[in-house]
Amino acid sequence: MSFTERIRSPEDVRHVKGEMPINFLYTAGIAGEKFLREIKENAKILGVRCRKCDIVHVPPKIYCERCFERLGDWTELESEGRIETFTTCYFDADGSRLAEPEIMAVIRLRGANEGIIHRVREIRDREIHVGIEVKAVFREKRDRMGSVLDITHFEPSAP
Amino acid sequence: MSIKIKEYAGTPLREEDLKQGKVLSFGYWPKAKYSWSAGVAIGRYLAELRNARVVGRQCDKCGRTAVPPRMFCEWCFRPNDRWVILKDSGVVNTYSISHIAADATRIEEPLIPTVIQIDGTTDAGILHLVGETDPKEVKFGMKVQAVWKRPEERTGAITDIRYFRPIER
Amino acid sequence: MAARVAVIGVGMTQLRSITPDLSYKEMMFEAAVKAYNDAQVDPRRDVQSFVCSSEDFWEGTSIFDEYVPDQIGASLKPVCTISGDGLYSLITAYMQISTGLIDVAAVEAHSKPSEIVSIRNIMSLALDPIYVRPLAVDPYFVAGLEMMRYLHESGNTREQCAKVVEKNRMNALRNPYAAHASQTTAQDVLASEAVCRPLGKMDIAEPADGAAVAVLASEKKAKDLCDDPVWILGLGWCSDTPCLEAREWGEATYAKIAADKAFKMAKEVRPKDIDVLEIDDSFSYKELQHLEAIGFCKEGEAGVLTEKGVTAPDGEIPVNASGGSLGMGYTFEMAGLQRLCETVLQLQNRAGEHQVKNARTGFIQCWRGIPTASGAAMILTSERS
Amino acid sequence: MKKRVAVVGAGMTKFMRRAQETGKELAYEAARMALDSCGLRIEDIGSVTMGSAPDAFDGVHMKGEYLIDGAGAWRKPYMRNYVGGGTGVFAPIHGWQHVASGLFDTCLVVCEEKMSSCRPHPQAAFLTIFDNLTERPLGPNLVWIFALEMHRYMHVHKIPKEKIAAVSVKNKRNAMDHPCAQLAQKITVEDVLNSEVLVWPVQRLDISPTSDGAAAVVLASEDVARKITDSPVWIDGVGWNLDTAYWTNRDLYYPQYVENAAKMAYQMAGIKNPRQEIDFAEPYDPFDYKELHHMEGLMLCGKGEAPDLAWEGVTQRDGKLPVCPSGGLLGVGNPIAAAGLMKICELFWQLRREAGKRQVPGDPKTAVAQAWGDLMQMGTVVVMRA
Repeated sequence: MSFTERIRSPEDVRHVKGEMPINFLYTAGIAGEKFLREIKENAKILGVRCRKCDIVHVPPKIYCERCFERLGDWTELESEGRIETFTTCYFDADGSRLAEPEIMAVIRLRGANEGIIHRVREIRDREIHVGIEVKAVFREKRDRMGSVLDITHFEPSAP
Repeated sequence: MSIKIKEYAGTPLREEDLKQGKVLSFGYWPKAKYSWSAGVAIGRYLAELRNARVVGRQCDKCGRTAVPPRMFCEWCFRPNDRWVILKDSGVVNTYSISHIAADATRIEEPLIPTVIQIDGTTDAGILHLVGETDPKEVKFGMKVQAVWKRPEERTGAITDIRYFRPIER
Repeated sequence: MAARVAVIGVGMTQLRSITPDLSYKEMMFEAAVKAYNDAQVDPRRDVQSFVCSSEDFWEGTSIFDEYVPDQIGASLKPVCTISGDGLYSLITAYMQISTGLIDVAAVEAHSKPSEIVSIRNIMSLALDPIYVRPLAVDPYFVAGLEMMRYLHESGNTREQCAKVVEKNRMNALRNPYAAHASQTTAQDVLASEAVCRPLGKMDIAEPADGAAVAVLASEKKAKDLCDDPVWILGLGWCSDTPCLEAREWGEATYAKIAADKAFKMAKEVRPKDIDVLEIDDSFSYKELQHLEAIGFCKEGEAGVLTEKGVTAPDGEIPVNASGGSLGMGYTFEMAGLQRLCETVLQLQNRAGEHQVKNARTGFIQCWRGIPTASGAAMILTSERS
Repeated sequence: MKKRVAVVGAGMTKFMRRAQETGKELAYEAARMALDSCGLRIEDIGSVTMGSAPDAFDGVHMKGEYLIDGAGAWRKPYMRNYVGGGTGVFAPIHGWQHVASGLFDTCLVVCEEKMSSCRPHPQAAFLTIFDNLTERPLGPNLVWIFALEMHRYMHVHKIPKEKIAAVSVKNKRNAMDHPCAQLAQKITVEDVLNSEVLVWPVQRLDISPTSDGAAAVVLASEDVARKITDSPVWIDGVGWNLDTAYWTNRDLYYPQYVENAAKMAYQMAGIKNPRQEIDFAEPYDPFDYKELHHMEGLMLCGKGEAPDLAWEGVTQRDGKLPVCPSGGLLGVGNPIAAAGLMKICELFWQLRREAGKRQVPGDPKTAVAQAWGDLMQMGTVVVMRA
């Protein structure tokens, strides 16, 4: 084949373990800072409106990805919305089996044109379907860090 | 247009802004783990280091001996032809004196990273360290020889050579 | 468009679930030797530009483009890397030749996921670090969300998705390059372990190791060097939003736009003129979703077509006769170039046991995998009489 | 060539040690400014190419995909090109390929880097650029390879350190006129020679900083460019070249790959005698000696002659051959890919005589920008004309 000498014994196969030994510290950015601070301080979810495209982006951005105009028209959204799509996950990010499966969903908040990604709890697997209404459950103020995890999960809105 | 622009975007932060929480920040430790295959050429190279031997690969077309070895000659673009057992000595092609570690922190005892041209090759240098000498004494073209770990300490890695030491002044 | 561009040679290693005996350099060398031999070119003398494909975290090496030149004959030559699918690299080579600056170019892509110990963690590292990654969930959830919405909107079923797996794994039994051929039934797929419902384990294409190289040439050079050049008639590529929040989950808009551009560029070629398709099937539902997006059937029809055998190798629209990613193995950034190699063999009537009869014009499409909404498409033809 | 291609707009952010903006936001600011500078809307853009160096800086795998929306590539043809440190000058070459091929009338070229995300220090990411089996176990630092190259260069040509230090002094001073500069300062050769020794012969003031930042340019085909602006700046030559990965097998005293890339670009631009025909240059200067090394590779002087030119003031902004009038990476900052594209922006502004206080005197018509990357391996060269 392409070269003249190959490994012919499994004994001669050699592997070397290694890793990328780095870690990261991210900032939330200009829009993200304002968005997460509002969740932290007031348990409110902010979006930003693009008048040109007539859509409300959430999480907010300093620009509209569609028309690329700069945005600054911040708007407060309700913390309730519809499930756009969902999935039941059986593993964690390491590939280990979860004790209890976890439902992940895209939730389109009322007044927004985009859907935030979060967990859905307090619902049985067979009761969940596309289109049902859910609401955000926030952590207590003293526990909020300014993170998407300040929302612990979404759960079905009261009927 | 440079002269027409008054303000350029960008919000500089200080390390303290992050530490003191003036600006939100999010730490993350990725798990990025691998098990790399050494393959034919580097597999044999590492195995031979465990035997305290440096091996290269020779190309019959251009006559060049390559180390670290590869199964092809990149200049002729053909499979190269044979293993060559080389000496564990060479000359200093270029060197430096490092006061910092890989993560930019300062180290007490300076290291001497060096490109060592292995004896018996024309252009084949490897990256390693020079030791057992005052950094001030290192010279271009100086002859050096490998100082090996003890056999039971060797694992089949480039670090089986602890460093190279000067063999003449 | 004035001068055309052709593929004049391809080379691919056999795909395998592991390749412990070879380094990535040695695998790339093997693919390169095959491709240059196929094209009858000497890379040191004839090839003027090399375009490689890689993403650092798949390799475990930053600035991986450092390590590509030697084993493909590219040292001290114009070489660049595209952080993307091999098909993107092929398009870059196409553009280089179209400028008139380059006559012969080589394109490389490879895949060695067997070396990645923490593959889900690496996949997670591609998620938005502020809005998504903190949720710390299996990164395949992105495919689960998409599959759920796609089935909801299109009316296609899980059973039909499972049928795709059955077809492609069976197709692969006739492809000696394939790593994951098996006599799998749709029932086996439906019974496989749930990963991110509705996505089951066997809906996911298993990774494979391999390397591929293709040689491209300008019209004049192609005619000089090759008896049966495969001409690139049209191409397109597109990225939809990377933000999961802003995505239209049911639709593969990126594939639609890329295919539209490719057909527009190929002028008189229509979907009905296509004899073979190699389209992304890195998840079962993706083959159906992509087939609809690229305009070969209406939304919601791909499932039925699959059940009826229309997309089988002897059907009217043969899709992934090679076995695709589900049967051959998912090769990350090499996936598109793997499809290119397979299609070139088909169009040159060299595909052996899985040859589709009278294949003259082919369509290939790739997707960059989760969590992206990016992909490319290409139309190729042979003028062999 | 099918089509002549021009730069018609340019933009950049400040270069900063740490930016609050995300990588997407940095990319947006630069791209938005480039579009505004030539009065284009995003709908006028046919394709987008992104240049960005290792994912290990920003901390996002497949970061080209992550940056799509910030780069203005929503539902557009978009790719990420990547040749290590050479990326910033390769990105416009990739953009040139998009337009010169006839596939697109316009291409937006964006380069972004957010190095500050990498911890404990951006330097840590550089360990992972070394060969995983034969070099990484030795614990190499990025500065090692520069020190090894610099020392070899000094040894072969018998160059005294102070002549090299003159480059750092010049560039940091030039940067005082650059509004985006991160490390503009007035320093002396003695300051450089007395600065902390990191890896001999490399000292603190020989090095450019790590930075966050972005830059962008808009490219257009000839017919379209002439409609957009009266003063397009033409990309008349492009070249790129990659040497072997076995860097320890080479004599590091001379960048042959830069010479090869330069020859390719000069041939395309019809330049026979670069010393006569190039009015000013922006070679890649992540370290002071690199500027000299690259001037030689670009054939702007003979091998080993560049240090004397720096020492004698020939490369000052008002000298016979101005080099890095922007302030370069040493002065403006080094967000890897964005730093390379900053040099293209500088050529654009200088050749349009819009560089303000940085404007090189006379009537510059032809200039060259160059970047370098990988393991002392990659040369990328662009020749531009007014």
